[in-house]
Amino acid sequence: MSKQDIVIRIGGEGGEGVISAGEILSRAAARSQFHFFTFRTYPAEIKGGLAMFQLRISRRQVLSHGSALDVLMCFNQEAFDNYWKELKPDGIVLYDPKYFTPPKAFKNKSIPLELEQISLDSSGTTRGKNIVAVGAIGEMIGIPYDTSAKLVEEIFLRKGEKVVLSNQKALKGACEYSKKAIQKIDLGEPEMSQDEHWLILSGNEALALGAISAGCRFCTGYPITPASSVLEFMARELPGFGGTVIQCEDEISAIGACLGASFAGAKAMTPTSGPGLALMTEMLNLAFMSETPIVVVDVQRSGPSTGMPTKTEQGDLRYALYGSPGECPRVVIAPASVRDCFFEMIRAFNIAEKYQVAVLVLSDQTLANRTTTVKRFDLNKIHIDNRIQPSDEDLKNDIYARYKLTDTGVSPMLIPGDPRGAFIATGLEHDEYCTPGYTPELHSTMTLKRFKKLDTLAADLENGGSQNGHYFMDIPKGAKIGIIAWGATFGPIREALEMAKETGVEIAHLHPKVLWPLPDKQIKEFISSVDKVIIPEENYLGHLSEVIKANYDVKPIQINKFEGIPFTPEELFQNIMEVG
Amino acid sequence: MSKQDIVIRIGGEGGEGVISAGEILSRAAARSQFHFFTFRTYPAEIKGGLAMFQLRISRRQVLSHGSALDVLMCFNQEAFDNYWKELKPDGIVLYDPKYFTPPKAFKNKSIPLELEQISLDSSGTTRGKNIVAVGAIGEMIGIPYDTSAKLVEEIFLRKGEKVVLSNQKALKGACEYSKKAIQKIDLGEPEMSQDEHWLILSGNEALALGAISAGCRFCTGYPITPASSVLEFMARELPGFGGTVIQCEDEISAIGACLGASFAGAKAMTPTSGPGLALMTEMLNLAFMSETPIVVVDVQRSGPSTGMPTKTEQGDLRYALYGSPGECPRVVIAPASVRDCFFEMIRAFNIAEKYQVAVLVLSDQTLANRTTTVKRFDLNKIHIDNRIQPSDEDLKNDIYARYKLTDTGVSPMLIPGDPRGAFIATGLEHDEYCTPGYTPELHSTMTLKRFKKLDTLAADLENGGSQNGHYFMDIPKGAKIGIIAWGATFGPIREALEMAKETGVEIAHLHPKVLWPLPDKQIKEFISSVDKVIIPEENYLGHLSEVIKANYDVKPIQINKFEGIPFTPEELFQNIMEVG
Amino acid sequence: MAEVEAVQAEETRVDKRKATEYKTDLKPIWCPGCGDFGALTAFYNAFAEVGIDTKDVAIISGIGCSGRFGYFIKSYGFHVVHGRVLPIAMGTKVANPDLHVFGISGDGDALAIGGGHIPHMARRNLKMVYVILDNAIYGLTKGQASPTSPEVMKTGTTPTGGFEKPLDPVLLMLAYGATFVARGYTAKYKAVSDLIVKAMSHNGFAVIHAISPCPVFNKNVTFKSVSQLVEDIPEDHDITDRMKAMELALDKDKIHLGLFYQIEEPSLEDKLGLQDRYAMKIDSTARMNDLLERFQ
Amino acid sequence: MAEVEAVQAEETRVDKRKATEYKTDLKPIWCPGCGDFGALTAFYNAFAEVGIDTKDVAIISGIGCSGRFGYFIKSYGFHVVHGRVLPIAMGTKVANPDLHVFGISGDGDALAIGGGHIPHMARRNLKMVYVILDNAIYGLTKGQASPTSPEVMKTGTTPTGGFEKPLDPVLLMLAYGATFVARGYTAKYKAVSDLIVKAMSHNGFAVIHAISPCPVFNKNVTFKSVSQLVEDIPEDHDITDRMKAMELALDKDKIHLGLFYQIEEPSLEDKLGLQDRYAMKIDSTARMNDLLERFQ
Ligand SMILES: Cc1ncc(C[n+]2csc(CCOP(=O)(O)OP(=O)(O)O)c2C)c(N)n1
Ligand SMILES: Cc1ncc(C[n+]2csc(CCOP(=O)(O)OP(=O)(O)O)c2C)c(N)n1
Ligand code: SF4
Ligand code: SF4
Ligand SMILES: [Mg+2]
Ligand SMILES: [Mg+2]
Repeated sequence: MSKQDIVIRIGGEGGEGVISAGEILSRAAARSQFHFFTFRTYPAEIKGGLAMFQLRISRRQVLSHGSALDVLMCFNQEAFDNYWKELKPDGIVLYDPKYFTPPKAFKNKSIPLELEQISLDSSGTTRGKNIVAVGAIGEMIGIPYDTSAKLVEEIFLRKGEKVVLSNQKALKGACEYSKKAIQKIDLGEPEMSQDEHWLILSGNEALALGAISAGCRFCTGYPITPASSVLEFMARELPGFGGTVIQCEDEISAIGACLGASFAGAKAMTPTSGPGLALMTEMLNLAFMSETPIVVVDVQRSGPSTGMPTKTEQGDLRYALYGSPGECPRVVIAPASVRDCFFEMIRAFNIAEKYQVAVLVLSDQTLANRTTTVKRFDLNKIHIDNRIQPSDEDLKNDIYARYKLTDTGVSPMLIPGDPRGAFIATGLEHDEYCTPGYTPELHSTMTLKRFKKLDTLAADLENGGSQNGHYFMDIPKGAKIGIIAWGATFGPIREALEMAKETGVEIAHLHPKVLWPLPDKQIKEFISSVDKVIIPEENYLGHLSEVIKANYDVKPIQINKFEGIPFTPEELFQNIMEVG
Repeated sequence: MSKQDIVIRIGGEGGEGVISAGEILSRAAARSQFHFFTFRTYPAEIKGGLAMFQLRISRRQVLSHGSALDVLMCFNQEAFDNYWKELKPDGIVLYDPKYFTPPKAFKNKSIPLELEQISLDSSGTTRGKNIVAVGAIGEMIGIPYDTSAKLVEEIFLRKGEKVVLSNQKALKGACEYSKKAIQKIDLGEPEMSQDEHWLILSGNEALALGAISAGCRFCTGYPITPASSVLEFMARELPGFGGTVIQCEDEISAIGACLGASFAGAKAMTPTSGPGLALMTEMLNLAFMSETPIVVVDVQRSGPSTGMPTKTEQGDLRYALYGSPGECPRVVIAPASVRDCFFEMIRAFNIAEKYQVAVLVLSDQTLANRTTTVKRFDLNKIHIDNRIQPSDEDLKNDIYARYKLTDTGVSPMLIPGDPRGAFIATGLEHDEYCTPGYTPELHSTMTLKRFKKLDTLAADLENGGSQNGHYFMDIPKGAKIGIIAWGATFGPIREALEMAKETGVEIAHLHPKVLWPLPDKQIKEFISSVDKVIIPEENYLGHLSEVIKANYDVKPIQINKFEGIPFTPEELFQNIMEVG
Repeated sequence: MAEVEAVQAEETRVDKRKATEYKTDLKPIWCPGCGDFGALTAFYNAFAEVGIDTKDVAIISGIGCSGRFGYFIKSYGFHVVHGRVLPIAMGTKVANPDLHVFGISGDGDALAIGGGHIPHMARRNLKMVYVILDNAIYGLTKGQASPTSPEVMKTGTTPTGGFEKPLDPVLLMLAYGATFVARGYTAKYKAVSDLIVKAMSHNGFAVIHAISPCPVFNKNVTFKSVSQLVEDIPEDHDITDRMKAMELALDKDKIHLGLFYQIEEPSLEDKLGLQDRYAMKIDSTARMNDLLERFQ
Repeated sequence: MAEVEAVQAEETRVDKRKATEYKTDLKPIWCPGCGDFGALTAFYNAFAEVGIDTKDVAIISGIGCSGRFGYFIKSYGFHVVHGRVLPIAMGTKVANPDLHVFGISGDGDALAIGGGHIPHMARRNLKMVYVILDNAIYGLTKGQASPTSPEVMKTGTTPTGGFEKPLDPVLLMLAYGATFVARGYTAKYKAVSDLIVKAMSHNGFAVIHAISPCPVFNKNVTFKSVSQLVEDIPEDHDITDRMKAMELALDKDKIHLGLFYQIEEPSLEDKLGLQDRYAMKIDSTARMNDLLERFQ
């Protein structure tokens, strides 16, 4: 059988090796010149509960975790019960007859794969159960045994030679069995050349790497799913770059410490998720009022309140844009892909530092945890902005105007320790020299100054002041329908539009990455070039829809999914064709 | 001279008796069958700095503090320097020559009033300085000496007979002097009948009285300007009604305690302002998710961050409507007058309890501190809603569905201690029986349930389910321009539209008091009946404008004032005529 | 000796109801071997011994593995947000003083994000029982350092070991002026149960620091390591001696178990006169009319 | 005796700079007679004695009358939001360890809304000086009860007297494990100045609880009432004896002034190796390229 790509899902009890099987399989695939894209859900409980790892593999680069399943590997009955409905008509089930066998009435092809038995037979222990899954599926899609065996060696080496060998034996056994029992699927020839460099990254890893590359040297946080792994990554790696990471007593302290560090001259960030972000509200206001640069990463999860910590949602956009008592805009950026996570973090720091504002980066649970192949970043091409410091001219007469009124709204910012002056940053209304003041004139002057910075930023973005596109826009000829969307729905949308194209329908697509300030010119152009605008979002209310309606003359059609799981391309395609 | 109304401003050093003079004068006026309306600004510093009390007095009910000044009483030079520009062409200045004398070039009529000297001459001490101001101005506008003298007695009685007498002497001296030196102003005959009952209330007092009347029996808070006086009022009065008030360690604790109390069956509220509200963000989400009724009062002040604590701003509306990570609407109510503060608090509790939601009540610094004459409330006409409790039917089979799916979205709510059942309120996603659950179906079902309540509320409001109007609407014949506005700008707008009417221009006015859910039908009707919509707001961004644009097909013209002080009717009139 | 007595007490103890009566149908979702099971058993037993009515119990629990507690006990409850057990418990109890209110927090919930509330609850001396289930780790978020983690411990956020001295909850409670301060160990759930029973009859804020190891994420603080360090508080300890209690808490060699400190002081309910206040028959409308007079 | 010595010390003390050099042009906005004036003078004097360069000072202050501190001292500063002095001070110091970082809070700022941060700062032992200006009232919001208000005190929010026991900041700091704990009284500003000087040379988290009466809103805790209760810590007090320090703090009859406790422990900077870390010459691009290898 030959296919463009293949969607494999492994399901079973959390802790049974489902996730590790998926991870090994995906790395083996990448080393065999496949592209891949993963999607996983963790059980919400501490131990146990259903865990699932989905892996889409192709020779081309894939942008989503796919729609229906080609292969469903069930470690147990629960996995089958929950997932069989998502199989393609020609999708197959692999199952371990020791644990369960699909019912007679089940029509799809089902192939027994005795995970424990094969492991036992070939390696003398049942512990290689998940490796058997790796071997059998790998063989089926053409991952060479040697590649997987090498990987197994790397992974298990720290557990000793014996464990490596035993696992390799299980792998071998699985390959042999697969050859006999499971039909191969031909995915075609590699497009990825051997000497291209591809990274395997999750969204959270890319965010952290981006932050470090942007010059972030101070990171604090309070653990929270699904953002903890950013903090943990930084804790491992930042000290090596001369930076510091501290787990704080709560999120208020975490963002406070970042403001302090930024005041002292460091580039600082804190990763969190909804409940933690809620606690940062007052400090985000202080950042704006005191004009202290800071980057806050919000890995969105399903809310409100504690909600569903391990599920996804695009539910924090309204908060990001408007969530502050008093008038205090935030710059909001939403990466659309794992690759974006890296580059948008750099943009976030550049903007924060250059305009002395708080930047909120909105990722989400799926983007955070998915892994995919990403072309290796060329670090030499990265442009870094730093905050402007006062010139000696600015400091003559021995008075330094920290909040100097300028054409751009941005005032030169001295760094404590600099002998040329001193100042007191403040959250009170103040004049250019930091002195608190409450006259009508002063408040309106300073309000205008603070908002001026946002205008300057919008203009700079417009004029290409930033290294790479702050939006994605594609208006194919003849497109009557246009999609506007944000964040991690990018991939599924691109693939849904491919499907539409295959049925002969061209659809335009605008995907702002900087969500505030919005790419005003492009949105106007986009809206006027299509008849209908559709805004699909993974939330109930339609946050982006609301923003677009408030700012532009259009009545978008909303497609909303609020189930805690992401859109599939197929489902989006169906929905778009229906409403479009 | 005869006038419809008169605007008097007293200015001087904070602590010098400026505020107390104004307060005594206004009470004396009310007892003399005058209506009045006050406006005050406090110095931002702890002691000292410029304080100002403005008093508008009339025989008719007045809705704002007025525009230009008829009388400016200066206790010192600073008051003159800051305020003389606001005098009417025929406005007069009263000044104490001991402290300063207006410059020769100053054209308005200036009358010396030797505050300290008159006090000394008539009472033997200079301490009656502020009473002299009361007497002189009172005489000028026709407040009988006896009325003021009686009031002085009541106020100073607890300081002893001697103090009363001495102050009455100062008062007498001032009246005598005024008769000779200051021209009387005739404000016409009383419209207020002797047996009508009028209260003198500030917005914060009315809020507290409304809360108690609504059945609030638990109130917590953390002091913050300009909301502290609500908490302090409750601390004094609530115990007498069998309720409890606790000052908490912070605003998180304050709102948390309210949620606990509400869970336990009490009607609970917490008053705060911007910085405190920011800290309540996470708990507001918990209220929504766990469906726990609560009322939060936000007395808005000028932000962002610590900003200008003693100044006003309509700057928290965006936060109130959208300020929550995750999808978690809040019901938002903004009283438009002191009288509204009372009735809208009752509405707030009724809605909170009936729909089991968080209700945010947005007042502001001017509304909080202004005092005015308010027709006495008829307590017998107040309608109170309580939360629905499960019937025995609901509890049969020994299982109680706390989050039961119903047509209205509202589920009967058992009160802990009730022997008929038990439940665990939760901030996690859950099924009808409170059990945590994370399936796509469950999350979408429960999301719809929670939002359903808002729809039910909107429909109930529409159908007059509430006792008094949740909006004010006036569409005079021939009106081409319509004003939509919210909160404390109501009075100045009404008076500005009076002015417009006098010039022959009829202008429509819609003033929703419940801001979420919006009065949908009325807004549509209003928009379609005028050519132009103008939205004046005391903020920079135009919060209501944004909401209206996002939800309706109209492009309002914005009038924004962001100076920390409220609109005057005159200024609004000018602005409206300009843009209209 | 002490042990023999405990066993005897156990035997002579008359449980007013069956422990199983307090079990809900929900199976605890904790990992096998989790220390929190012991705490749960202790609660069932304590409730049975007191014979408390489920309707009179309100359990306020925070976020964490420990925070799931409420779902497994038949009672009223509120599963709140991270770190806010105490404010919500306060509101619950003040609004309805007839309830027996229990707060359950993890070490992170109580001492990190929630740490600011404890001193104030201690000052108020509200009658309630607060149990801190201390596994010296963040369990639910899969293993980061907590305020009670040993300084050297390597965790997700301290990959090369920590750099903050641990806090001792018992010492803190004593400094805050809590009127009932005890420590238990969930492996010894009978003793924990006894402490809960005692705490329930205390007229004020009763805190039980319950060591409750997490075998999954904490490899430093384990049942084995803790068992070697615990020791019952000497029988002759004067529980009204605050300095002595602090000394025991500061003991570097041993983890003392039992009741460190208990004194009688008026509870918040007493101080506010809540029982009288709520018993008052008030004609609110008449009273409000009187109040309005003052504004005329 | 002690006093004589103090005077002598005063006389022989050589100030490296003039106190007035640290004054800004802004006139303090405090009420006449406010205790905070004494604290300000103490700071000017301490800075002069140490001869510190204004550029090396960062003053992080909270919201309250006391929070205005920073505007009156020539230095870098951050006037932050209510209760968050310590987190922001931590960030400032860690990011720039060369700065001398001072935190200034009122009693409400420190112990009510900000109370959750203190134990953790103590655990970290970051080198900084934290001064709590305690007037036992909320000054800026015009007179509500604070965590240190005497229980009986009538305030705006406790019209018939309070119902919460006051906290003792010194006892708390000792329980938290702070490595330098002192108490001053701003009426005795010279002693406060000496404590500041000492605190500045302490390698860790140094806390000074400074009693600083508010003559306007606090009629219970006044210069008069405090002056009658204060007493210097006995000279023979062993400042490394934590139990003894706690005993002094718990003394009901006297308010002890001076250094209660000081021990040497590695500071956060030491533990994180910050000086070394920041001194490293790192080729970030090369290092990032290495790191990326791991993801191939
Ligand atoms: C405001 C907020 N921040 C962070 C989290 C994520 N979170 C959930 S549980 C937890 C800590 C768990 O540790 P602990 O309180 O010790 O409980 P345990 O799981 O160990 O019983 C954290 C940080 C959250 N739910 N809310
Ligand atoms: C989040 C928040 N809540 C409340 C306030 C209002 N507020 C300003 S100062 C203050 C307390 C002042 O007391 P304290 O900290 O003791 O300082 P003092 O004025 O007595 O020096 C409060 C509650 C605020 N600014 N921010
Ligand atoms: S992770 Fe640890 S604390 Fe949580 S349930 Fe498992 S064993 Fe218990
Ligand atoms: S109110 Fe009190 S603390 Fe504040 S400045 Fe005045 S005297 Fe000082
Ligand atoms: Mg824990
Ligand atoms: Mg204070």
